[in-house]
Amino acid sequence: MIIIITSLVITMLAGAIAACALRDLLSAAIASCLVSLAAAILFYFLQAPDVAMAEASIGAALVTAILVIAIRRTERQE
Amino acid sequence: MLIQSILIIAFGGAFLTYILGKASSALRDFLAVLISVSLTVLIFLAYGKTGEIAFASFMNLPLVLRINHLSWFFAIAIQTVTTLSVIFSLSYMKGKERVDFYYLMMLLCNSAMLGIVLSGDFVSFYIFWEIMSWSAFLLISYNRGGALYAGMKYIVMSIIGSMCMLIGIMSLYSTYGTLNIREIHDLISTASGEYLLFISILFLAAFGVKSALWPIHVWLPPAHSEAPSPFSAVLSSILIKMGIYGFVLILYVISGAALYLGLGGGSFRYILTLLAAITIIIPTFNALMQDDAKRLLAWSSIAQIGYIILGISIGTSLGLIGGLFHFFNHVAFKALLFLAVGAIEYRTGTRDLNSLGGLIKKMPVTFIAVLAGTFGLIGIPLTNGFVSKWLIYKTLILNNHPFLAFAALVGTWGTILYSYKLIHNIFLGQLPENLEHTKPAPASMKLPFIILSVVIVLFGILPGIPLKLINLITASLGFDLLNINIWGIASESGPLNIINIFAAFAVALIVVWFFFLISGKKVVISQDNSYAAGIDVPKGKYHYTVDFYNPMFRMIKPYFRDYMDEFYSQLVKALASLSDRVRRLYCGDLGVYVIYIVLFLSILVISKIGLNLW
Amino acid sequence: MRKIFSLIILIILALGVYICISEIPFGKPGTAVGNYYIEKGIEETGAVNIVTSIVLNYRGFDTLGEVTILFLASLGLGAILATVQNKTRGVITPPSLILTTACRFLFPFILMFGAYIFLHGHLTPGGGFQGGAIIASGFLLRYLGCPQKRIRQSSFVAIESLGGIAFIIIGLLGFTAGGFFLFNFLPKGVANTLLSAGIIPLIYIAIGLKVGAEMAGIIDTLIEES
Amino acid sequence: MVNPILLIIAPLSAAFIIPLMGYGLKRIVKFIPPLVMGFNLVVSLSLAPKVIKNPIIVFLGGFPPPFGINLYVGPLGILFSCVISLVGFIVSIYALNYIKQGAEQKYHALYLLLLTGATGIVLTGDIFNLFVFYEILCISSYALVGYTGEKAGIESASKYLIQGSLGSSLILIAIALLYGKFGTLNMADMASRIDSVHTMELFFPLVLFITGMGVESAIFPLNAWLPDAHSSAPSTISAILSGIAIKIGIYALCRVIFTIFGATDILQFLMLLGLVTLLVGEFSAFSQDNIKRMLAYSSTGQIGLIVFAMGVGTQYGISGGLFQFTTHALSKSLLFLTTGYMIYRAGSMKISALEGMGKKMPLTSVAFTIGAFSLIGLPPFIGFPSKFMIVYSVLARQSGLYIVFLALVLAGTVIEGAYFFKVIQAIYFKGERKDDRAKEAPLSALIPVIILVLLIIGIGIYPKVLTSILDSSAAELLDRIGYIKEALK
Repeated sequence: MIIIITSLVITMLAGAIAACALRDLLSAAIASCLVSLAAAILFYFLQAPDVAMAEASIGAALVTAILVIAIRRTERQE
Repeated sequence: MLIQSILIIAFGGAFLTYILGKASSALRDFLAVLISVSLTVLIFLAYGKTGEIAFASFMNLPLVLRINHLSWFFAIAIQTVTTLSVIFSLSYMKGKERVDFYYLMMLLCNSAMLGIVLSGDFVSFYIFWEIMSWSAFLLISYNRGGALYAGMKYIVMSIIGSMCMLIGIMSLYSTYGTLNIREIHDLISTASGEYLLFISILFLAAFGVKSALWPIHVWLPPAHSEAPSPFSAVLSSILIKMGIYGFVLILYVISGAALYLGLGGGSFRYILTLLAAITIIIPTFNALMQDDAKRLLAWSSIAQIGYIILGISIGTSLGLIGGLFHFFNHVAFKALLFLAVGAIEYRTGTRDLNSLGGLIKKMPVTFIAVLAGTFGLIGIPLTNGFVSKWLIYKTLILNNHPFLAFAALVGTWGTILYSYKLIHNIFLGQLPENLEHTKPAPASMKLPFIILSVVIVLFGILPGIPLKLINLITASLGFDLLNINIWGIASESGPLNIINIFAAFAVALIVVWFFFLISGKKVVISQDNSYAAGIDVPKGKYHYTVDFYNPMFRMIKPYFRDYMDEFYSQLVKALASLSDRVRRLYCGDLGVYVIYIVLFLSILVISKIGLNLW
Repeated sequence: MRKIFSLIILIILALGVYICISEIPFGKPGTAVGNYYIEKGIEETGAVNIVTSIVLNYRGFDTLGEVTILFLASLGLGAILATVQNKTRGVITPPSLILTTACRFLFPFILMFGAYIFLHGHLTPGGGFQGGAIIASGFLLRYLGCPQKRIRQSSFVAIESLGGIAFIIIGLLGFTAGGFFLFNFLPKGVANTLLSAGIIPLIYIAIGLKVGAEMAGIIDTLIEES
Repeated sequence: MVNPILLIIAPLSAAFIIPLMGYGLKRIVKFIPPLVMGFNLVVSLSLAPKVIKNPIIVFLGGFPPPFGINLYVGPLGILFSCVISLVGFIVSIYALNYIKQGAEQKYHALYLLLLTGATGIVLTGDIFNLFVFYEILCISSYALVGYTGEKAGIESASKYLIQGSLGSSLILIAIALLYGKFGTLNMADMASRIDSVHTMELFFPLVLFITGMGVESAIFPLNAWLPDAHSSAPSTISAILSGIAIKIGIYALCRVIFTIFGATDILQFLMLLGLVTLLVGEFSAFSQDNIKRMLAYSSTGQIGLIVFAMGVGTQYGISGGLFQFTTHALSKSLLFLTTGYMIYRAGSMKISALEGMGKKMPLTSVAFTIGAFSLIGLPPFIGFPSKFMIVYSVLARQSGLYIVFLALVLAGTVIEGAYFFKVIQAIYFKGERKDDRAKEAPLSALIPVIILVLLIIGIGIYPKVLTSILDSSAAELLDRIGYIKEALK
């Protein structure tokens, strides 16, 4: 259990750092999607299925989609 | 009831005038005069009354109006000058822009000043004080151009002063729980010396700014010279005297003479008299250097304020009488001079002393008025200025202040010089060509001249009339009653008998006249004779009023720069650059803004963890 | 320079936060209210899913606020984008047939799944927000798969508004019936059945539709503008 | 008795209804905000006398406080709600003709939601509920700042959004920490569990709260969003943002500091913070040539003054701070509203463009002057009694340090006076003496301006209308025990 949680947290951190560091905005958006996805899984393991569902559908899917659309309107590089 | 009606008429009348002005200008002029005159009458009726009425309450503090000899004395001076200025304005302001606004602010300022002297507690005092400040600001800025800068200077200094006063007032309130002047007077004897000094310094700053005490006088010269002339008269003769009223209030009404003299071990009085002496000397010589008639008069006002404060701050009965009487006289002759210069400006379109001259034949009544005014200003016997200056000198000598007396004397020499410059450059000498067709002042301007000239001479010959009242005032402030008769003061501490002087003067006059008679027939000497050795000179080119006193300027100029003004401008410049630098904190870069937030958070965190501040 | 500076500040802050947080005992949550909810929740609200009972009953007012925030987001986005006038549409490469067909095929199922989630919010994990989000992702899929097909913006707006109004009306009905805004005035029913928990399913329907419409509306506005 | 919940529900439901009216009823949409805010004003005023005697506690959903959400309608809340609905009402009348461009309906809906958020914050008794309404307030203001669609507006809106969300996230973390500690979200319940001892567990959330709410309430150095946002928003929104939104941040801050934490030991720090904010705001305003930016910076200064007064921490000081809040809400919205049409007529936000407005728009100019005088604190306008109270409360502490603070505050006032008088001179005494025909603002703009002027003068002359509610509001903030008792009754 602790291994799963730790690895998820590390994934989240890595995603977050990547989202900040990447200069390609599309990749950064995907990286932030990774954070949400890991968070959703984490929530599930922490016995919060309601939050996990919300996080998965909103954080991982919709927000990423909105970001991607926004990037398409502007420039892809930072 | 009378006091309330005075204030109601004053304030209501101001606004009514404004509203009426939108409909008809003749009606507005009529109403403005009517209100001023009726206020004068009402105030006259209130003579000798004493009383106190609570008329409203503000933040659980009763607002009190009170009338006594002191406030009556100031009120009548205020109202007379305003009335005369309003009458003067009738022709002066004709055809100018925003005349409704002008009258509104003039009357509002007047009402506020009446409110100041009639208020019996410090809240209403402060309220009226501020109304006076901003209405005067709007009028000073009225002439546009340089007036804007003058107005700015005035209002900023005046706000600084009133903030000091606010602290002082609130401190009194928090200490004594009341702001009624009478009650504070009863309570203040228990105060510690330091506290009293603290309060006094705050009030000194507040009233010093308004009365243009050196070194916080710098607003006055531009403000007086840039304001519309009738309002310059009001400014110089009464608005700045509100500071004098404040001084009397705080030094004698609140503290009382005994406390005042002991303030800071007597050093407070010492510093105040010293400041007053400086206020006499420096501005006098600054006045000498001015080429703008109104600016000259403005500097002279500061110097005269110095005399008044000197008289008041000595702390003896005679000094106080002298100071208050000089206040009254200064009201008369300074109003007269400003109005006269206003009339000249009205007729000739300029007040530059270098381009005027020879107007004696064109504007004789104005000349007589200016003559009376300058005589009063110098203190020539048989004018009221003589009496008050006499009293002040007498006080200084009696109380062993040789240096102060010397300062006052030097001030008087300077006064003679600049008064002569004023009268010569305007009325004597050569008439410039472009002024050939100057018309005399209109009747509505002459009326104030005549009234004020009469006042100057009348009270110069019969000083007992005002002195009696002033004596009552000083008596109500806890001094001994002096023995006053219609010709002067009969007491041994400062005998003054105008009859003697009158007699001496009359004898001298007869002697001079006699010699004048026997000295042969009148020779008319043309200007060319004395100036160009009889050769015809092209007119207008040799105007010898230009650079009057030039050799003397060269001598005193390096010493009589307005150092304080330069100091303040440097200060303002420094503040402006500081403010620009502060503004640059908001650089528009989002990254920096986020750093600010993070920085703030980390400072808060560190203050606990590292420094353990809270 | 600035980067170094901000790095230093961040390190200091991190250190400070670490010290602060290290003194806070984690993992021992105070459960003053939580225990009450667990004990009395089902009894008082009739919802088996405690989370739902908290979200919609105990703290229903918060939910109203949150719904409003979503509403605001879409409204604000619409307001800002409505005035920006640059409709330079990029060339859209038509998606492949397989994708289009799959999208069409999947779309109703996704909608149904979303509806299921918000209808069963009081019984199983999930609820209006989650259901709405899933519905919106269905719309997203549809927009990506069949970009030619559009739904009128105004219908989204209407559903949003109606959902919000429905929420408020239910609240006000509770006010008239029980004296409290958002009072659970309907019979609680038998726990673990679909028709239980009083107003909770009704509100969830409103929220589900509203959230779905809002999210889909946001995506629609963005795609419309791009 | 009217239920106070209506104060929140009425604008909220109106905001929900407005988008539905897009079809056919477009014309009447703009009349909804004045109507609703008028209703709110009447309700708040009618509640005020009752609330001063006894606060009204409203349970939502019928659950008693620690378990459900409650509204705590005390004097403080009702004071704020009165001011919010008053200013909201006045500004919405102004907006009838002023708002013409852009998505008009959406503007009105957003406007109502902003006021809903503000009212919700001041009435709620639950910290998380407060956060929710706080978000409503913030997000609607982000949207409204950028709603004109101009580039500057959108840029400043996004800056505001980023800084604001940073602040909100800090608040959320703080709430989470507190919830983790106490297991309750009710403010009264939380307050009753907080010991007077400050351990790190309480300190850290408090710091987060101060920082987070400081962003919205524009405390230096967290106020960098303010000048941009205020100057690029439409004038009605600037008026609301400056008059209400940032003050709500102060309310939230005070509620947290005074009621929840009872943290009297940071009051001196609060004073210092207010002082710095004041000086920085006034200094920045001093060197501005853009009138709206100048007003925005002056808002910062005024916020500093309010925070300073709150930091005095005595009953009288807090009353003074609340009075200053009222003053600033009225005066600053008056200033923004009057400059709104001046800028519209002049076509530029430069102060030099306003020259000669005294002739062209006499009434508006007079109103501007009155607003400025009131902010400086000149009698007989509303700014005077509030400044009076603040100065008195500081001096009543009888401490040398406080007198130095006070002197600095008043120095700030002098600077404020300097730049306001400069603008007044520009309006009246600068520019060509052309006899332009008076082109006054339309009636729908003049009516709100005149109402505000009357209020400013009326309360300035007779401040007693406010003192009772101010005093009981200050008492509510200071009396934690009473608050806890009333809320958990």
